[in-house]
Amino acid sequence: MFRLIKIESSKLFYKLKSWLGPMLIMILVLTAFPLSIDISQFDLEKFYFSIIVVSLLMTSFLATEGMFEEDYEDGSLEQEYLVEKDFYKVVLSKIFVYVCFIGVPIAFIGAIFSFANGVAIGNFINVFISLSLSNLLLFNLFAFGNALSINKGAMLGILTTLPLALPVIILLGTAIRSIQYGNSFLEIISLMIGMGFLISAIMPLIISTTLKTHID
Amino acid sequence: MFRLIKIESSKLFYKLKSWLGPMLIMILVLTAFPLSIDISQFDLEKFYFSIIVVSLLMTSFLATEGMFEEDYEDGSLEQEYLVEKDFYKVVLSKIFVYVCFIGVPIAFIGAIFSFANGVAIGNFINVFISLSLSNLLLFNLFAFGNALSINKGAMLGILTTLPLALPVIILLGTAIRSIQYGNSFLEIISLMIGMGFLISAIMPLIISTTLKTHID
Amino acid sequence: MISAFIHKFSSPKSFVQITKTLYPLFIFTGLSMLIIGWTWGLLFAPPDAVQGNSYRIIFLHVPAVIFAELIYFFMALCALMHIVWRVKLAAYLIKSAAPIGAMITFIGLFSGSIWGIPTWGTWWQWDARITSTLILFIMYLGILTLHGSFSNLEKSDRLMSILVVIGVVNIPIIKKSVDWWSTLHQPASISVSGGSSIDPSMLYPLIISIIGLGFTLISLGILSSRSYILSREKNKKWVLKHV
Amino acid sequence: MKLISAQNISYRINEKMLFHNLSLEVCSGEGLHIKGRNGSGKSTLLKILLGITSVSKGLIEYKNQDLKISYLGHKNAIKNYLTPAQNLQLFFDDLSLTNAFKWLEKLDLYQVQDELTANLSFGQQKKLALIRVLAQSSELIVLDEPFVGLDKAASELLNSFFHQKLSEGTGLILTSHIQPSVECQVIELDKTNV
Amino acid sequence: MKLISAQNISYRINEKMLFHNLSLEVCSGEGLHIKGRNGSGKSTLLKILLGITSVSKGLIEYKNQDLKISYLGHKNAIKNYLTPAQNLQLFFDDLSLTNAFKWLEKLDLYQVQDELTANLSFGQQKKLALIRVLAQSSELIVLDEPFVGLDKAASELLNSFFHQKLSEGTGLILTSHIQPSVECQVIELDKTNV
Ligand code: HEM
Ligand SMILES: Nc1ncnc2c1ncn2[C@@H]1O[C@H](COP(=O)(O)OP(=O)(O)OP(=O)(O)O)[C@@H](O)[C@H]1O
Ligand SMILES: Nc1ncnc2c1ncn2[C@@H]1O[C@H](COP(=O)(O)OP(=O)(O)OP(=O)(O)O)[C@@H](O)[C@H]1O
Ligand SMILES: [Mg+2]
Ligand SMILES: [Mg+2]
Repeated sequence: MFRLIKIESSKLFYKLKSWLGPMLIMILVLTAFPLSIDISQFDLEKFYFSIIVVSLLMTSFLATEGMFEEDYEDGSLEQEYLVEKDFYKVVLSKIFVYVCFIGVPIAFIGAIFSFANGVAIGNFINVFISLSLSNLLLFNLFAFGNALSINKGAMLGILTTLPLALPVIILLGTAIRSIQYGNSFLEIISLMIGMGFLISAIMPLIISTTLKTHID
Repeated sequence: MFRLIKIESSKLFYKLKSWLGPMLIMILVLTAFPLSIDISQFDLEKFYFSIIVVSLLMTSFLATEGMFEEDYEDGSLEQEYLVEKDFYKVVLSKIFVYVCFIGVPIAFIGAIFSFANGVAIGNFINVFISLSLSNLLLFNLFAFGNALSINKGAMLGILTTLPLALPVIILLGTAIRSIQYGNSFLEIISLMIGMGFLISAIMPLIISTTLKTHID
Repeated sequence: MISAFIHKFSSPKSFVQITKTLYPLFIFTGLSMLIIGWTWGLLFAPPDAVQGNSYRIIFLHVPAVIFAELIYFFMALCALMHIVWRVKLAAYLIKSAAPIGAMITFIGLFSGSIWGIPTWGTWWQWDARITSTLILFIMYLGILTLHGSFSNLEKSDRLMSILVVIGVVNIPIIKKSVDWWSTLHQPASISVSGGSSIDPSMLYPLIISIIGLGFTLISLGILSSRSYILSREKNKKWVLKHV
Repeated sequence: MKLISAQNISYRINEKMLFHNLSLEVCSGEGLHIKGRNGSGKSTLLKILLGITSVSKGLIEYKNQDLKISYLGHKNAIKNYLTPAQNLQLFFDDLSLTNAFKWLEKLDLYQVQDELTANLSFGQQKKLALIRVLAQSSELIVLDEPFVGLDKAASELLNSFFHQKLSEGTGLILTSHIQPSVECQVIELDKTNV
Repeated sequence: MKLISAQNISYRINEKMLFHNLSLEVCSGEGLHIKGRNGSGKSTLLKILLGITSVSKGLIEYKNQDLKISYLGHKNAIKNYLTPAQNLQLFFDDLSLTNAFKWLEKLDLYQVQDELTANLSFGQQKKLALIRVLAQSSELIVLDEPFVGLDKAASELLNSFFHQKLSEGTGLILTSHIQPSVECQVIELDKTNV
């Protein structure tokens, strides 16, 4: 497991495009938004969060693009299978690395920006945590989509996993509103943590079955 | 030229993921946005457009991902060079096809959604045109970024082209505000058309030089 | 042990034989109950106090959306069977149930939209239940298109099952969305545990049409799965004998 | 000692039968050369023997469950945005890394070890990929057309590697349109076709 | 008739000299076989002759500016998300398409023409890529290791294709670690190395 995490993180590290791209685009969007519309500070406060939500959704989609594709195409996946006899750990560590090195930084950028724009409702930690958790959920989901449509012709991964992102978005929206109005945040965050655990345990299983089917 | 357009469009057609993905994510975001926040209809009207702008930015980034990479990696680029002795036409037709089959539909989706949500400021055609034009600009820009960082390690493409997207966004923002308040729309749209022509002529030249350098 | 049992009773061959005898019974029950339920509901049930006659679309809308979910649920069960025990028949059933599910979901969406015009004043709202029903519809479409993108049929059977299982999270969302978010849509008006908030004169025809639609859909499913099985197993000896 | 054996295996893809009732057996110190036309199912057979692809019918048995197999298929399984040295660091743990670097030298890749792998020549990339097999200690070596793109020196090196491994008691299964210089059992896949 | 000639070309990449003062000449009906170790610069030389890569020093001359060259490198330049038939439609215009399909049949790919190319075997993919060269009428054929992965039948077909083309007056330049059966001038790249 440690070996896999090391491998995955060094692969990711050298693919600057994969991790820097999503972060840069997150920054760009959060910068561009106030520029693109002519609004007073008061209004911005109210809506900045939904922009963050939307950017989160897109950057996590972007970040997971080609997550398994490369390993599938160059044959590394088969090699890993021979060593591990299973993809569960491979998938788990890959998602872990991606969430740690892309997902969490993006959430951090989101939180920072919201504060820099004076949208300092609730406290920083709460915002950061809920963004990170929804990134965890989204990464798992989109990783599955990517695994499904490992070959270029297949759209089905996107077609079917994108809609499933809606509940996550709705949840995040609720969490943010609860931060905003200060009610039942703990409840929602524990729901998200629960879902996070559940999905992080189950999704890799499903993804690994999918990958196995693909190399079969 | 016609041959190239035919080739590019049939390649794109079979890569469902590349063209359906951006559209679906556009739809998803525009759907998710009203769900993710708890807003009254009045406020939505004011902000829906900026969501459209942001989604436009991201989907065009997504759509141009790997635009030239595939052809470079599988050797098609070299073959095209042997036939054409130059990449100008290749690049031009590729961008044309991408704008027509991804950019314009996305703009259309954006326009439709803004109207379906009752954000019917100005008329449909104006909104659609300004969205399409900014997509044209963005696609050219991001295509350049993609050509620059054709090999995975390179971040340079993103670093240099993402900031260039900001002016486009600001321009689009101005266009939309002018639609909204009914002033000087023609002026801005003709500015955009002018820029569109200029960029569509010059960018492919720059991109083809970049590609030539890569296969050298 | 279990898997041996399952495999014995899930051979495509015995499925085709058993359903052949059951089919007339199902189609007869289904159609006759549908006719009874709909004529009762549309012609004889009293008009609603608030909505007048427009409420009568309930006899189409509610059965349709209920089966939109149930069919998906059924597919998810099949998918589990296929993943765990590699039951081939299960994959065939999913494949042939999907178009029916898509159709009935579409009817549900469509009838709901039509109903929305007089009652909500709009045919579409991005509210949670409606959106999640739309997602269900998209899932059906995704499952339908799946076979197109893989040339290896067994592979795509397995991927399809995985996909179906994942999508099942959508079902509780549809079901519970009216409770979780305050929305336009009606909360549950029929409940098994009693305390239905609907008048018996409307409830009975509704229940009859629900059951009727159920049997009709089952017989449709039998038809489509039989032809699908025959086409997939066309090189087997028993099929040649059968045809 | 039997390392791997297959009994009456068949493989069908959609309705196409690739091979039917094939049986084979590889003992330690023995080589097996799988021959056949393009598309006759050699690579598929290898993947079946490795347990990656599952057979339609038949049985595969291994000496024991965790038989150490090293494999290289048509795909190189190297990352071309890394350098050869970095690639080796991905493949190997610290123990076998020194051995791997020795092979890098033997295969004449030492002076390009810090180049991007994408810039290496076709044969150099193949050689790099082969190190994964060459520098690993395993009981069974499975190779899919290992000679493709190699020059004379490298082919000879590979052949002598086979000799040595076979004499050490390692099993060897390979497919190739080029005859290896070691003695092997031969299976012709076309013959078993229906 | 001279199709292509190179005079005293040198190629240096970073500070590494790949070849130095190399001269060659291919006339119509003549073959040229470029040999050399892995990484000696064969593929690079081909790309230089094609005009894709530019030389550091020296001069390349063509019979005329629009000499028709067909080329296949190490990379197949096929789209693996399309079927073979669709790939051919991309390569060829309607006129030469029938000829291309004839080659599809000759190369035993006819029954897989509607499979996804990604599912084809390594050799089948190579054969499909070769059709690009085989079915095109050109004055000069440039091939980089065309025999890689091909079975006996396909290699023989390719060799007889070379024979025929040479007798028709087409020029041929190829690199290969496998000896083609046609008579060729030979250039050894290692010798010219410094
Ligand atoms: C496109 C619009 C609509 C969609 C997608 C939709 C969807 C659904 C769904 C998914 C159910 C779930 C039934 C269940 O399993 O509990 C349902 C039930 C129901 N719908 Fe709709 N609906 C729509 C519009 C409407 C409208 C306009 C009305 C009437 C004002 C309506 C009235 C009802 C009623 C009365 C039920 C039964 C509730 C129950 O007993 O649980 N629907 N609908
Ligand atoms: N999904 C699929 N659908 C149909 N046929 C398939 C599929 N996948 C593989 N095949 C066929 O199965 C065969 C697999 O061949 P395989 O790769 O094992 O050949 P090979 O003997 O290794 O050939 P080569 O010498 O070219 O490497 C090919 O004929 C291919 O067309
Ligand atoms: N960007 C680069 N930086 C440094 N060296 C490079 C670069 N690009 C190519 N090379 C070197 O130039 C040589 C190019 O070899 P080329 O591909 O022409 O070899 P080849 O003779 O075709 O070998 P093979 O038989 O393996 O195909 C290699 O040694 C490679 O390491
Ligand atoms: Mg093979
Ligand atoms: Mg070469």
